[in-house]
Amino acid sequence: MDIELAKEDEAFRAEVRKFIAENLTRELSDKITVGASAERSVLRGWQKFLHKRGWIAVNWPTEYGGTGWTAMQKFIFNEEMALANAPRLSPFGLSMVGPVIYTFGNEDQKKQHLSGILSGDTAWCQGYSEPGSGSDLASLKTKAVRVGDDYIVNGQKIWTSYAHEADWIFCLVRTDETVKQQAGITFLLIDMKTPGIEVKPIISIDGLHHLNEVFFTDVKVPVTNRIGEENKGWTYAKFLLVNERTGIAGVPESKRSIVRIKELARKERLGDGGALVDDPAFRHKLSEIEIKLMGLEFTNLRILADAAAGPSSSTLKIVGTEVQQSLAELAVEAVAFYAQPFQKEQLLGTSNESPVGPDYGVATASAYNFGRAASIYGGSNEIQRNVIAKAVLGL
Amino acid sequence: MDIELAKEDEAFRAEVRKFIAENLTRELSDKITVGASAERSVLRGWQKFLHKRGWIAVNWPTEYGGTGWTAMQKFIFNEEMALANAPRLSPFGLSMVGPVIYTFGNEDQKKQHLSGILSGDTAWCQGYSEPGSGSDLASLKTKAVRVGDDYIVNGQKIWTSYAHEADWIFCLVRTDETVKQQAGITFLLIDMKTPGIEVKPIISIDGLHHLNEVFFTDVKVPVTNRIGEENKGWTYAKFLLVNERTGIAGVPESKRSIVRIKELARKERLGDGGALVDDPAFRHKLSEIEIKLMGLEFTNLRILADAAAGPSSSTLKIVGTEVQQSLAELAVEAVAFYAQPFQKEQLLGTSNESPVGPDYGVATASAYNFGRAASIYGGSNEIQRNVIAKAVLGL
Amino acid sequence: MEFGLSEDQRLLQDGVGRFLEEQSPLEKVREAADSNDFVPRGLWDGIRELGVPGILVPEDFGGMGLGFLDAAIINEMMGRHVAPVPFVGTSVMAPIALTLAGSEAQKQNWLPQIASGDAIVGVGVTERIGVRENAGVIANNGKLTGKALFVIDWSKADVYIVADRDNCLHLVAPDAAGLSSHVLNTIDKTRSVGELVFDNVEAEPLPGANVNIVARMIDAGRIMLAADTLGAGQMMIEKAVIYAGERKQFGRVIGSFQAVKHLCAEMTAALEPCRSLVWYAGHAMDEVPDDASLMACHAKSHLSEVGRFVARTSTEVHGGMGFTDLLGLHYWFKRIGLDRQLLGGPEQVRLEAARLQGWAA
Amino acid sequence: MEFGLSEDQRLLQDGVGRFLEEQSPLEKVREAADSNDFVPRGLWDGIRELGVPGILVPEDFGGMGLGFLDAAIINEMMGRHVAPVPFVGTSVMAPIALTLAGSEAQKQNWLPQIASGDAIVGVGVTERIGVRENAGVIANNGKLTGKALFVIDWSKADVYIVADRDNCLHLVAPDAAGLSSHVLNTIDKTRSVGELVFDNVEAEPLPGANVNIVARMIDAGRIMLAADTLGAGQMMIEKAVIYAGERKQFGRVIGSFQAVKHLCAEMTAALEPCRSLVWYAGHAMDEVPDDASLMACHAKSHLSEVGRFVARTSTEVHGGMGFTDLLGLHYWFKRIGLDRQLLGGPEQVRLEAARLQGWAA
Repeated sequence: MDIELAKEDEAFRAEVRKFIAENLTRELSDKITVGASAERSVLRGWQKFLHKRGWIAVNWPTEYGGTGWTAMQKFIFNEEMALANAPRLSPFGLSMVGPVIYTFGNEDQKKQHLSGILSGDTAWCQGYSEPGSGSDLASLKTKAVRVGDDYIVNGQKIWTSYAHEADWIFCLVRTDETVKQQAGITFLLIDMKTPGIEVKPIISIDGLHHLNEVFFTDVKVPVTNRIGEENKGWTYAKFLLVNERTGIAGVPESKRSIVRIKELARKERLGDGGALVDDPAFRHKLSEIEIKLMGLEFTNLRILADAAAGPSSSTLKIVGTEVQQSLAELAVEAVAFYAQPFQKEQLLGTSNESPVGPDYGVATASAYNFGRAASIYGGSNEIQRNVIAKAVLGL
Repeated sequence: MDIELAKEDEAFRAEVRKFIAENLTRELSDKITVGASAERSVLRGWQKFLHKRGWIAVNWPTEYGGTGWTAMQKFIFNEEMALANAPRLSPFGLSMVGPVIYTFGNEDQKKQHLSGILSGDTAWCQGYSEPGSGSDLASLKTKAVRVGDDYIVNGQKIWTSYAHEADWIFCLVRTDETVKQQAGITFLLIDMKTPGIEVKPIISIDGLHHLNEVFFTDVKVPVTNRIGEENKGWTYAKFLLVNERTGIAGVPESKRSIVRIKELARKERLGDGGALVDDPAFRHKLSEIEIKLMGLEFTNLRILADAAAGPSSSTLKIVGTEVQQSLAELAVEAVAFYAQPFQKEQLLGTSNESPVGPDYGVATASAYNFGRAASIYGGSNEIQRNVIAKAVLGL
Repeated sequence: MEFGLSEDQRLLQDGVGRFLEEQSPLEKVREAADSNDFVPRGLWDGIRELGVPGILVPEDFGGMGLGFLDAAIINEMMGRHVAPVPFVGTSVMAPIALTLAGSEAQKQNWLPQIASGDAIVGVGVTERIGVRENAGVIANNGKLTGKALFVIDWSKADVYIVADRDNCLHLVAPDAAGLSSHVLNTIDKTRSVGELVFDNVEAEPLPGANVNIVARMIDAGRIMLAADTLGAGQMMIEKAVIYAGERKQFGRVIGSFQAVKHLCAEMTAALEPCRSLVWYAGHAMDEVPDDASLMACHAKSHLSEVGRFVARTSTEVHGGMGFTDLLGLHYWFKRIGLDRQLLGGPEQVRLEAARLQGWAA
Repeated sequence: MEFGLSEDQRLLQDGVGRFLEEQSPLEKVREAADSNDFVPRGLWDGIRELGVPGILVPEDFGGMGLGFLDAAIINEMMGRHVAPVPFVGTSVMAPIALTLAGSEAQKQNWLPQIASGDAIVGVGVTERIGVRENAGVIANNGKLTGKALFVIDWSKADVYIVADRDNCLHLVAPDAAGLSSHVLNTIDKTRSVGELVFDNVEAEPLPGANVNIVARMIDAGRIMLAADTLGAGQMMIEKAVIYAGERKQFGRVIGSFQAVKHLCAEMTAALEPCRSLVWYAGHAMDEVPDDASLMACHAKSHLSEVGRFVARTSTEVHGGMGFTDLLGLHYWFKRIGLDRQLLGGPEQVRLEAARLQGWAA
């Protein structure tokens, strides 16, 4: 083990910090600090900066416009970005469908899609879950029937984050109903402007519109938009899911939360006038979570060193989301009363009035509430326990 | 709701206290205070006192020598006994088989057994579990074949507490292998002196001998020792199990533990010299458990008022054993270092030397260790959750 | 001793429960929540007819003259149906203040109006629990200055009862000069909370007020919030069980998976013993005064924790649907969330309990 | 940066693990435990051959001169196999004391004997963590008086190293006049702990001793105990999985029930990230001195909690069998229990961590 950063890594860290100092506006990082969602257009602006610098596709191979960074550089970059409160870029193109396209797509598909994903000009969304197919994803029913050079798609997707702002959707569809579920699925790329697609909002527990239902009625999708082979979609889908779960552990984001909660606990006063951070019970809880997160972080570093020796992505997903949810809970405890006001405009960053209570309280309860979804999405933690029991323990 | 004790109940409480003051020797209650097991003979001595006073069979109807007490009197009696550190009498005769005998047994059986149970002259043990039949009790295989006026019993029981000191065992045996499991079980009373019975000790996690295996080889049991009908044993067995679970909640014993832990937390010093009871984190834990126990106690009172409206015995068992286990855990935390010495003689009360560390530390770790069994026995808490899901929630 | 509800109490609770089930289904709750209507006309009229607003008002003043246990079991039903109507401020805390501290004239004026449901009373005592930087109310020559936050039953209040720094209580008219009043939208859209800013505002003191009366109002409020969580939690369990029995994955209802079964069983085992705790706390308010404050703290903090566990677990069982506005489960989730924080979060309440037990300074 | 074990480290750990698996099966552990033999001849000879006792002894003194991470991964194997041999005192804490505080002559005398396994060293520093009523050691004119409790590797010690009240360290011969020495039987019968009572006992001071060196001994010991728990916990998970795959109830192996599957998965998810934490703590002892004390506290307290969870859960999965001496699972359960309390329970250690972070006085 050698946890000293190499000289060149130190230099790289300095370079990242410099970039952040020069490009990340206070306005943007402040929004992230209070936990408010930055507007879509602002996010895209930030993506442009990164894209210009060539720092957009951290994990992609250089031949497709990736950074070509070492594992350590990726780690440093993600950490610095999180600690500086840089906005988190939409994962659907960069982390999800992009790697599927350059790994399993053909040359035309790479040409057509990768540059738009990198530049942020094309926004993607994910058409996986269906009303009847959540945990049991492979039972999906949205049907694609081949007619000449097209598939005709009919069915419905649900929980589609930001479908209302997306240009394209990557979709799992059923192309064979006669075989084992997993063997009849195809992976399609569909232009959201295609006639027959209807997007209906789902308002979520935080009162905001992130999620959607997407309906497909006789939607014509050229066969050339198919990834890989017909009926082999489940292979590509699983490849993507494992990537998703590892990302969901969200170590850098949780580190940022810890910093934020500590700041907040220095400001918040207890009934007796002392600072919250001096309350042993609070400190104990914070410390336990911090240690757990430390274990998770070191574990990520261990995987960088030797992926084979690391634990399953399911373990990372469970522990990562547990940490996230405990931090959200602790933030609510810390802000106490002031976690309760629901200030939608402040939350959306569309108001200039100062919020009721401290500004760091604004998004706390919404983050807690919506954050309960972390143990559901990307495969619920119950499903992850099934995966560990089966794949890791052989039960 | 009226939680004032009636005048006659107050008088009854005074009467119980007087009895305890006059009969419960310091030697005996001290042993219970440190958590040491009192010797069997001492326990029987105590039972004699109670028996003489007519206070032995709290829950039995008067016609069989029971107290005929109101629910409130029973509650008062149990509470006073626990708080005074009175030994807990063996439940196998008084709480388990006794009620089965007077409810389902015939007149001869009542005559033969009830008085010995009451006087403590006959010690009983429970032959339910088998090596292959724990949670799945109904799969038991110990076989009884009818030959003339006898059953010939072959098989093995396990986890039989105090079989090595018992005069009789009540046993579930299989009398029909051709029907649904539950429909082929018979409930037998077996004299432990019958030839063919062998008892082998099981040393448990606390290093002591409470448990046994009991082997039956061609053991001849008169048909007259059968409770009720052949193949109807499961009905009597379930009747007994529900009684057992309710008792397992152990509210009076947990109240005594709380008193003990509070005393102990006033004596124990923290690193900085303050009393443990002043540590907010410790206090918080203790308080949470105390509130949970309070809820359980009130719930028991509610069941006294209206059994039909109360929660299931499974809920009581789960919550009761959770409380017991948290208290055992907290006691270990409180005694810290001094929970670790294993002092068998002090534990058995057979030594006159003073223990290493405070005397209240002696049984702490053993109690914690053996106490982990609480979530296993009487139907594991996992099985209780199944029962709640099915019987209460209809899942 | 009889630890249970009387026949009358059962009838009362069932009656209120049935009424709310019929008259306050999810669509009505949603309608009220979306329009910020915390005293929806039809629903409130029905509540009045049942006599609920006067549950604690002495019979001499037109109320039912019942006890805190009765109020708690009603509040349980309010939580169960996330009823968007005033209760804790108007029907529980205000009658305590008026009955114990009010002049005869004040009683004569307000108690009958409360009992009949003609008057909504907003109650501002939050600063007596924990003062925040710039909040708190000061009385000077009978005029109030300062800020009262998290005023309960704020919306459409006909009068406010506000505690000042010295534990005096004041009646304040909503249109008093110098008073500015703001809605405080919280995550829970079924109950009204607001903020009052006083700039030398004329107020009418309740002559008998003192620290014990304010404490009693807070104790009672806490028990009601605990009861609210009890009811809301019970409903969340039932909803989880129903959903688990309907939702299919892997070709079976998810309620047939042991993981889901056990989540439901754990919720049941956690919540069921809370019922007796809340009952006893309510009962103690009337009959065991020595226990009342401590039991109020215990009920509040324990129900906060158990409520949070149930809210989360039920949501987990509902999967993605639990997070949608569509299913509306979030109304219960958030109601439990606000119950937790109003009149002191569990951390604060535990500290008070430790003080009451002589464990903390 | 390379966060992982080197090839050499893997070979070392595998070697020790394989040796213990073969040479220290449950029957041997039981034999040693039943006879209170904490340095069983055959096993100790093998450990010596592997060079384990000298893991931290500098090469100049005949040791392997390796680091704390190496020691930790060995201790993990000791925990995994509940090995009844000295390690934490003799092979970790004593070499620190001698190397950092010993005179040249003391080093020359003791370090080679430790490295070869010829000397067992009992270490008594418990009173430096938390003083109990009548414990603690005072040095007066080079003579020791008082009591040292929970002396690690007490059995068959050839010498004791004891810290006094002023953080001086002393070598004490087991047969010194005025010394009385008692075994302290603990719940864990695989490790030796004892009590020393000093009545004006001749002792030989380590000249360079100071508070920092004592602290370093404690830090290292804590990391080792955390590693011990890691190994023991890992084994308890594996045993639970095996048992769940064999034990049948209701006509199926219990590992096919989701409730049991999930218990096993939860143990795995809880323990797996601990591995990196322990590694880093061991590494920090050598390479990141600023982090070392805090990481030792973190590793100790976190592994105590996770270890307890795993010990309980594995026992729960084993049902009644988990409580029997027959299956022997209790050796691991108790080993984790003693790890928790030696050198400071998690409550104590968390308090120290808070102080190190400037959070507590």
